[in-house]
Amino acid sequence: MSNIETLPELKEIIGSLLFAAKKSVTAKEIRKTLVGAGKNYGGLYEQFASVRENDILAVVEELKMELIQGSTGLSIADVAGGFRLQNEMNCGPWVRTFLDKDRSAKLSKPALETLAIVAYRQPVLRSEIESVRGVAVDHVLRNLVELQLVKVVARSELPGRPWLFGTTQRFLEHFGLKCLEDMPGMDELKRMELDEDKPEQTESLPGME
Amino acid sequence: MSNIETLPELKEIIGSLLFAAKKSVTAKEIRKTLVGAGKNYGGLYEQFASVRENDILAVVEELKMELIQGSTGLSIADVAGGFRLQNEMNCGPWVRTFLDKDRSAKLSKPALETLAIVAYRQPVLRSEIESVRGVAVDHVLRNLVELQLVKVVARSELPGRPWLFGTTQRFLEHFGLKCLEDMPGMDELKRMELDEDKPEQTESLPGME
Amino acid sequence: MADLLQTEEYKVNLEVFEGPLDLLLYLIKKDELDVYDIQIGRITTQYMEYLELMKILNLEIAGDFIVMASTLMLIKSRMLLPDEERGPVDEDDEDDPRWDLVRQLVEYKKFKDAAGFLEYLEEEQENIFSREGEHVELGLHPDVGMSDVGIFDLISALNQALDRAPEEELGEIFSEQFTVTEKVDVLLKMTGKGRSVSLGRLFLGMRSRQEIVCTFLAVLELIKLNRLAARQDGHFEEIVIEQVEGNEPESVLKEDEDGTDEY
Repeated sequence: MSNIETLPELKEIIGSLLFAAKKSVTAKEIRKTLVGAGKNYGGLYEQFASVRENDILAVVEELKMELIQGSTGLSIADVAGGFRLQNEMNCGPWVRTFLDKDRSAKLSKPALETLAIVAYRQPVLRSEIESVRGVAVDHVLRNLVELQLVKVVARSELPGRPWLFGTTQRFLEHFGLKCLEDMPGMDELKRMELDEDKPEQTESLPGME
Repeated sequence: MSNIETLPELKEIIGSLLFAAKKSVTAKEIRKTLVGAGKNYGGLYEQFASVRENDILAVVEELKMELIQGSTGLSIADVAGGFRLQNEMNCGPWVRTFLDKDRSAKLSKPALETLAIVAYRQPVLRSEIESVRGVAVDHVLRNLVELQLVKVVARSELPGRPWLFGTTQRFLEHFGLKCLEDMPGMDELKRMELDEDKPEQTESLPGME
Repeated sequence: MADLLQTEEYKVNLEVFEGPLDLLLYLIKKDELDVYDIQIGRITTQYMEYLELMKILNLEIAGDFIVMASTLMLIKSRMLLPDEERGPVDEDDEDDPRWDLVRQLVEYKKFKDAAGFLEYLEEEQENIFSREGEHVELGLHPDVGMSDVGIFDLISALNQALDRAPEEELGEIFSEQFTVTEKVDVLLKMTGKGRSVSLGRLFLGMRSRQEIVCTFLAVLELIKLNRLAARQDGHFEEIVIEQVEGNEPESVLKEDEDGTDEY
C-alpha cells in the first residue's frame, strides 16, 4: 500500500498531523514523524526525512496564514510549546450549540452493558467483562475510555500484566450519580466470589438508565 | 458572551463545525445548529438562522476547494449522507507514523462477505445470508452488530418473527461511502427474486438504535 | 493418519467462518477451472481430502461441509448415468445435475467480489483519519477470523507438506512426541525480533508427519491469539508468518495511556 499517486507537500503533511493529533504538537515531534515515516515506508517517503525544525516552523506559519485567509474556520494556536489546530474563536457559539445537541446522544446497548459490568465489578479485567458478556468488548471498551466514562485504574499481577478498568468521575456525572454506592444492588452484585480468582458468574444487571 | 469583535462568515462556521464533529455532518444538522445558535445567543447570532440547506451545500463546496487549493492537508469527503473533514489521503503514511497506528485492524474476508450480503440484500434474514454463503453466520453477524456495522432493522412476519438485518451509518462511514447506491452493481445484486416467499410485511422497530 | 493426534489432547478451538462454497470456489480457482464446467470427479476428490484434513485438525467444521460432500457425491453419481436415466431434475429445462450447484456458486461469487470492493475501500480508508485520529478504528481484532490468509490457503500448505513428508513407521510416531505447546514456543522464538518465516520452509525440515501437524496447529493457535499474522502476496503464493508487533495479549489500550509521545 505504498503506492500513492502524488507525494504531498510538507505543508499538507503538517496540516494532517495537526488535525489528527489529540494535543498540541511540537516541531520536534513533527520532525521525528518525518524521519519515522521515511524509515517505515522508504523510497519517496524519505524525501522529508532531512527537513529541519526551522523549516517546519516556517511552514507552520504559512499554514496559519492559509487557514485564516481561506476563511476555513480553523486556526493554529501556539500552545504548550507546540501547535494546535482549533476552531476560530468567534465560531465558538455555533460549535457549542452543535456539541450540546451531540452530547445528548445516547450510549448503545452494548456500551451500557459493558459500562454496567465495569461499574459493578471494578477493578475489572477485559477478559472478565468478556466472560460475562460472552463477546469481545475491545471496541466498546475503547469507546468508553475515549468518552472518559471508563479508565485504566491499575495493572493486574496476572501473567502479561493486563489492565484493570474502572469508572471515572465523569461516569458519575453522566448518570447523575452521587457515588458508586448509589447504584442499585451494589452490595449484592459487587463481586460475589472475592476468593475465587476468576468470576464466571454471569448475572443479569439492572439497566443503567 | 455576545461580545465578539467580528461575526464569522458562514464558511468559517461550517468549517469549525466539521472540525468539531467527530463524524460526518449533514447539511440538515448544520442548519439546525444555525437556528439553535440564533435562539441560544440572540442578536447578531440570529443572522444565519434563516440560511437554507442549499446555501449550506454551496458553501461546503467552496470550503472544499479552499482546503485543497491552500494545500492544508485537509479535505472534505461526502460520506454517509453528510460531510466529513479528514486528512488528505496521501498524507496517510505520516499520520499513521505519528499515531503509531500502522497495523490497523481490518475485517476478515468472511466478515466482509457477510457485510456485502447484508448491504445488498437488506433488510435480510440471517437464514438468507446463510443460504448465500452456505455456512452459519451467527458468530460473524454478532461481531458485525457488536462493531455497529450491522443492526437489526425490523422483525419479519415469518414464523418465529426472525430479525431482519441492515447496515448502519457507521458502515458507510467506515468504508467512506456516500450512500448505499455508491456500491458497484447495486441494482444487479439487490434482490433478484422479489416474487419468492420473502418477508414482505415488516414491522419496523423504532426502538432499535 | 487419523490417529496422528490421538495422544494429543490439545485442540485448537478454531471456528471456521468459511463455508463449503468457499472451499469449492477455492479449489476451482486453484485448478483454474471454469465454474460453469466443473470437473465433478476431481473436485469431489479434492474436497474430501480437505475435509479429512480439517477433521484431523479438529477444526470446528459445520454440518454444511458434510451436506456439501454428499451433494457432490450425488452429482458425481448422476453424471455417470446416461442422460435418459438421470431421472427428473426438478422441472428445470436444465438436466445437468451440476446446475443448482453452479448457480449457487455464481451467485455467491458475486458477493465475494463485492466483498473485495469493500476490502479495497477499507484499505483506502486506512490512510484517512478524522480529527484526533479516531473514527476509522474498529478495535484491534474486529473479527477473530483469519484475516489476511484464508483457512483453505493454510490447509493447502499443510497438505503439500504432508505430501512431501515420507510415510513413517508406526514406531516412529511414538518415538517422537511433539506437542503443540512446545511448538508454540519454538515458533515464537523463530519469529522473534521481527523475523518472518515462510510456512513452506518451516515444514521443510520436518521428517515426521506428527511434527508437521503439531506445528501447523501451533501456527493456527498463534494466529487465533493474534500473536502471529499470516501474509500472502498473491493467490496461491507462499505464505509467510510473522509476529504481530507489540501484541502481548492485553496491550489493546496501550496507546491510550502512552498517548502520542513516542512520536
